[in-house]
Amino acid sequence: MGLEIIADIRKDYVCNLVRGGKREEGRGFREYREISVERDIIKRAEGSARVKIGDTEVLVGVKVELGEPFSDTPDKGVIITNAELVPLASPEFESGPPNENSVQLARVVDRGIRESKAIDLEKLCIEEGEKVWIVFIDVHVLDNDGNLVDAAALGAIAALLDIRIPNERYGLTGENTLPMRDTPVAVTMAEVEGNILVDPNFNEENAATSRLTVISNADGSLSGMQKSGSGGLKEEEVVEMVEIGIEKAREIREKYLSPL
Amino acid sequence: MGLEIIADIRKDYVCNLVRGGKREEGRGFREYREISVERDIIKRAEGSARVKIGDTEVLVGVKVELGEPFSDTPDKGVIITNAELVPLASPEFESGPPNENSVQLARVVDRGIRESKAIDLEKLCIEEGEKVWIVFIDVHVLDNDGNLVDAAALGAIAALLDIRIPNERYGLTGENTLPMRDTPVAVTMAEVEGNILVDPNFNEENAATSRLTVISNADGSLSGMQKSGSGGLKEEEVVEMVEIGIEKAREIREKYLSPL
Amino acid sequence: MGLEIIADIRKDYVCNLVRGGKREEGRGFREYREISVERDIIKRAEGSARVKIGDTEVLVGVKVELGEPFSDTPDKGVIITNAELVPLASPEFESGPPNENSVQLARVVDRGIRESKAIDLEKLCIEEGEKVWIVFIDVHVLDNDGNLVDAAALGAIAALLDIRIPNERYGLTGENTLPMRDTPVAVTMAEVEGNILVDPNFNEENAATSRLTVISNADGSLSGMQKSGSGGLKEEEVVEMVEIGIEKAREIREKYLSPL
Amino acid sequence: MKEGTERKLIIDGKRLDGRGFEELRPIKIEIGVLKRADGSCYLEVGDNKVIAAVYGPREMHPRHAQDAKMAVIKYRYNMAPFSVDDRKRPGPDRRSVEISKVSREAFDPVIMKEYYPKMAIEVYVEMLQSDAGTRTAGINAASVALADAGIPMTDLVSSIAVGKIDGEVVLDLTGVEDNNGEADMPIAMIARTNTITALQMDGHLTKEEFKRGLKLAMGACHQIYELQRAALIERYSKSEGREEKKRD
Amino acid sequence: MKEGTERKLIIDGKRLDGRGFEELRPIKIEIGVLKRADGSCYLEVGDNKVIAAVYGPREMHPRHAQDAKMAVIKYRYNMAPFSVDDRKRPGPDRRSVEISKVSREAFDPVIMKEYYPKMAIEVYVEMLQSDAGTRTAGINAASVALADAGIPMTDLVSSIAVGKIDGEVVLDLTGVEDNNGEADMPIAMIARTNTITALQMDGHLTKEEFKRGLKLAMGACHQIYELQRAALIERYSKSEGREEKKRD
Amino acid sequence: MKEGTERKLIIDGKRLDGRGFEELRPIKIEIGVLKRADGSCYLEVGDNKVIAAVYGPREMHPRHAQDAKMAVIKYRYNMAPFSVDDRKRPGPDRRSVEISKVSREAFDPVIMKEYYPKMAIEVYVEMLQSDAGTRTAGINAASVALADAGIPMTDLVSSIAVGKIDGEVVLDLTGVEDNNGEADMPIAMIARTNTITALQMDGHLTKEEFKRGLKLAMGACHQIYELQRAALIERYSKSEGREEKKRD
Repeated sequence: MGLEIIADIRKDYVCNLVRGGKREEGRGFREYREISVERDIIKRAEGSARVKIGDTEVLVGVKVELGEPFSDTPDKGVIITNAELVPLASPEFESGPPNENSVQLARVVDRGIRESKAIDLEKLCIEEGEKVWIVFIDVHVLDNDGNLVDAAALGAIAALLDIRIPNERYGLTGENTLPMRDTPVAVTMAEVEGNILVDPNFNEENAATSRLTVISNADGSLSGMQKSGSGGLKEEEVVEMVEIGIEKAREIREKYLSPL
Repeated sequence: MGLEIIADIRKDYVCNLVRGGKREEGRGFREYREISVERDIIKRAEGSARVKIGDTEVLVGVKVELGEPFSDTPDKGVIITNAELVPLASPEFESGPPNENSVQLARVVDRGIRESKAIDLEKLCIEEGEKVWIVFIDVHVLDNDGNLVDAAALGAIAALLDIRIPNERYGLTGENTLPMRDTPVAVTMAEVEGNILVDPNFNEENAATSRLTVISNADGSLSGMQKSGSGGLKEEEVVEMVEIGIEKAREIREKYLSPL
Repeated sequence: MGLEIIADIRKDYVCNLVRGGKREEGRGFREYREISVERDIIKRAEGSARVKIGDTEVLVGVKVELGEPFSDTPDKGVIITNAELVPLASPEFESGPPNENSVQLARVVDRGIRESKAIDLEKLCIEEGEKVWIVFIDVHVLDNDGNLVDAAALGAIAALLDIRIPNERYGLTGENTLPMRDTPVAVTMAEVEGNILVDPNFNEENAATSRLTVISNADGSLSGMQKSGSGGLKEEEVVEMVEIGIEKAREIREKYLSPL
Repeated sequence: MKEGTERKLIIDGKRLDGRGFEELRPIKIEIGVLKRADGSCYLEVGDNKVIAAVYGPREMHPRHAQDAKMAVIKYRYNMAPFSVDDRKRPGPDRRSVEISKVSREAFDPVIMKEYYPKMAIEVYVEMLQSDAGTRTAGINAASVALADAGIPMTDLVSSIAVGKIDGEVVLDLTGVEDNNGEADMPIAMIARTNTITALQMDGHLTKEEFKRGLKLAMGACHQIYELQRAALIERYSKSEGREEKKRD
Repeated sequence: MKEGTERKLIIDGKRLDGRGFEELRPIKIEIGVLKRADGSCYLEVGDNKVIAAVYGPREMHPRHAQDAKMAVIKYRYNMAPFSVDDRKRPGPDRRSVEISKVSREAFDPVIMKEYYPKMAIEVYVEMLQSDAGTRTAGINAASVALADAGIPMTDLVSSIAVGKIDGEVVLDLTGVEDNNGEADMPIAMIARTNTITALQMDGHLTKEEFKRGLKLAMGACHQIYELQRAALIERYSKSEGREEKKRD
Repeated sequence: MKEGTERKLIIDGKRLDGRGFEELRPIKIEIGVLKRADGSCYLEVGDNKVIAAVYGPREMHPRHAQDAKMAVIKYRYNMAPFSVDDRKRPGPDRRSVEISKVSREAFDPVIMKEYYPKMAIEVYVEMLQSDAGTRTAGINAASVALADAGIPMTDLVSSIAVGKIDGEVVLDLTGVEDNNGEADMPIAMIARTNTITALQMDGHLTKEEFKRGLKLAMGACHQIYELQRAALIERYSKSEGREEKKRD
């Protein structure tokens, strides 16, 4: 009960700020918190990245293992994306099997990678119908101060940039690198008091009526979108969010995903 | 609590009616509610049937897929029967894994099909020990107004009557039809106030002390029985129920499973 | 609530006894309750033993089946140890998947067998990387009056002593016996009121601040140890417990595991 | 979205099922089809067959999940095992968990949850036969079932998907189009106020294609809204006598 | 029931284990074999070895499953992994779920549940070694364990199966008979009143065979009832001193 | 412990990573690394990277697991899927269940649980990169995170493993040493009072080796204790200003 009262107070605080044209941390409505991306930090993984957006922190590890293809795509590798909202990261998270929030997080991150065709899945086929590389993208949330989607999606593509195919471990030869073909970037916006806020933090997420994630590719096209939250959006708001999303993605891509 | 009071009132109402020689809907003690059987209504299924018994409605779909035989029957196909008591169908049903009621429903339906040898499992073997057809019988309950067993069992055998073996989908040749060898029919009776009621509806099920399902074959022999409920039955009652069950099954078979 | 009061009273009773140099049943601090070991009592199992220590009773069955080796040990058989704390055995046990107590019990029993190298796993390999014998050690607790670990570990090694490799069932030829190479014995001690009690019964377990299980081999070396419980132990206590554990194991081995 | 677009999905300006680019599949709506549910709706869109049932408002279980200020909406999207080509294992998978969440949120703005603190309003949607567009079909059916159950709502929710096939933005993809097309974008909308309550997209769309698709979908939601209304009006006028009887 | 009846199960009018058609396997009953349980019974029938324990009446968990008017009976039939030829994975499967339900209902008419509102009476049955007829062996053991736990019952429940092998209706199938036979029909009964409280059948029986089998099984339940009673009487007379001690 | 010791783990009196027998791997400790947690610690030992967070004291869920006399400690040791060579399936396995139990018990003697009846004190430990000795690294990190969260404790807990490689008792095994060595014995200890609060062993040790190893491990716990203290002191002095701010 006490917790709910505090949540209401925080919500009011955020809404008041926004009505006055302000945000916590003195940010502008279209401004991200400070972003940092560290790559290749987990030895045991074939690719990894730690992304911080403000106090939000996400670790993404990519493991590549040999396995069987799906029967309807015998000549393609497999991507499996998983997100763990471990209770370490937030007082709201609980132990247990994935719930709808972690499922949605994993599926939205997966959608960006998959639909942008960032990974050339055909290059992951070793023997049609028998042996392909399976790329496990594991999102491990460490600190949840809001906007996990953007952090996780950025971590995923950053981790994939350095991916090493572990041919040696399986006694195979071949290319160990896997050049990415695109760099999808997710940009999430929240609607608070009729305003569009880029990169909502935890308090802003709770004050928002709805959120929209826009995933766009290097050429400015869209590869994924997801609305969440209990409010509605007008056509012109959605269109504006898409424009902002594409523009912000371009900035992030240039700054943090340069090597491509 | 309120719900329990209503349940008690309904129970009393049913018992009073029965003591006066009557049933809801003006039915006789040995009379089924109106039955309807629609076959082949789901395109994606290899066989399907929608059965209504009064307001009770069950949809049974049969899928046939290639798989491995059990190690102790390498030359036989496999039947897997599953029942979902989805919460759509009844305020009493809950989401979640199968509970004892859905397990019992599936197993009783399965027993009739299996023990009557209605399906010639040897004809479902493609390569001994390696490849056989697996027949998935999925009972999907849509509206539970009592006597799910009879509706599900009738739906299962009706769906199997038109079963198509999907040879083409797997690049195989061979017969696409699978003639049924028998048509087991389940007839359930409830004991209410010392009387035997055929085809109990939901209120009668709740008023009954016990129920007996009798599954019989085209030749009048028995292939399965199951008592349920918390009451006891006398020998002569059981014998009478078996006689009624066989007779009622004959009527249903003639009327609704004619093509055999 | 009532149960907790009784638990507290029992705890006080045990502590009082111990402070006076006594134990329930008039035992000495270093004394086991009466032990009985019956071997080869389950026909369906390839090895089995019923062990009673006082009122504690455990049944261990060993099944041997053909399967695949682990990929990192392609030339070795597999041991899988499982413990079921079925609700039949204790008012504290509940139905459901293994909890931390049954997991710990299984893993400590497993550790003794595995680390003592009692089973020559290489003799369980039939075809490298393809086919090996899998040894399932199933601990079924029947009556929990404390010190399940020692009973389960003794049951496991006793059951393994007579193990029959079921070559015939799989159409194979070869040795049907599997001589054990060692006989690890677990000895558990509890600290109650600063005293070390060997073989704590249920009440003593609840009164103890901590327990230590010491598993030792025929040559007096150690193959496993596990402390449990919420108290701490001093170096000299641990060392004393290890000395006692090795000595007691020697006695048990001689008396109950003679055929080796 | 698959990569291969070798299969021609548009021939002579028409789609494989003969539809124009901006044409809906035929829709059939039946109301009150289930006895035990408080409200229900059977709906067909092309080859999709879906049934929705509503229970509640009734006591929320488990209790610790109750909301003291408003009703909790539960929404369960489920596929029957036989509704798809390869049998689906019973029970929720990740896809259905996500769809259930997105669908529930599509109704959040219209259901008057504050009328029923501590209660649950439960929506169950079963896909009996599927051919792409199941989540939108489910939302359309659920919307009518909620009305049939008498749940207070500010308005109905209507839903449809647009997609891209052979480079063209088209309405309401079939399974073949979805599997061989380039993009899919389902939306849900309160037609009366043009408020978008659900929006997902996957595949490849330029910004201009997105804008065109959004307009197309919003227009189609208006058509669907009229069908939903018409079905409810027909049902309401037919069942007057029945309602009278119930009131006794 | 398997189809192949090539294996001869009856030779010279005798079954493979030498029994006549209407003969039970040897039964052994031990009472009070467990310390922690409130009541317990170890029972052998032929090669079946089963142990049953009873706990309660005690507080029912979880609370929302309590019944304000009477005790709830829990019944858990479980097979030890090593009790069968192919190791059984631990935990309940569909078969054991069904058997647990049918067995629980077999006791519903005799346990005086109304004495203990909101409480649970828990019956746990573990199959240690199995050779067909495990559910009936379990019911027989549970019946005695309930009596040993002092649970008020109107009477004991006794249970046995009949089956058909090589075309003959016979009593109490072994595993070999069950696997190669044509029908199996387990029943449970209150012997004193000839009331049937459990009945299942699978396989193939004509109506006449069914009637004959039912009579045969009911007769055998009377035999088992006498064995259960005798074991309880023996136990009771032996343990008088012990009971006295407990009362202090 | 593997059988094959063909791989030489000691060459010229030094271990493969150049360490002496009684030498710890380098340890790095960072405190207060997470915003949302009440206390947190990031710790590296050699190639192990672990992060621990503490929440509470806060309300214990589910309620029936509350203890009316004291706080309940929850401890969850978890490996990230990418922390090991072969991807680990997410979620608890038997190994992590056992480690969580042993680790929780290591803190039982120091946490003043009686201050917070009915509450939970929750410790979450995530292994991000592993190279043997993860449970002891986790305990060391958890100990500091508990202090950072302000949980009242009588003292810190420090933890390390000893093992046997190539017949020698050595401190703090690496993954290569663990996989090819002969024994592993992790302990946890309250350094100030030399009280052992966790102890496990597996492999092969003579009684003398055990005694030597125990002494070695206890000595190393003192070193770790000093590192833990030093990190807390540094953090405390640095963050004074921050603490002041919080108090406003």
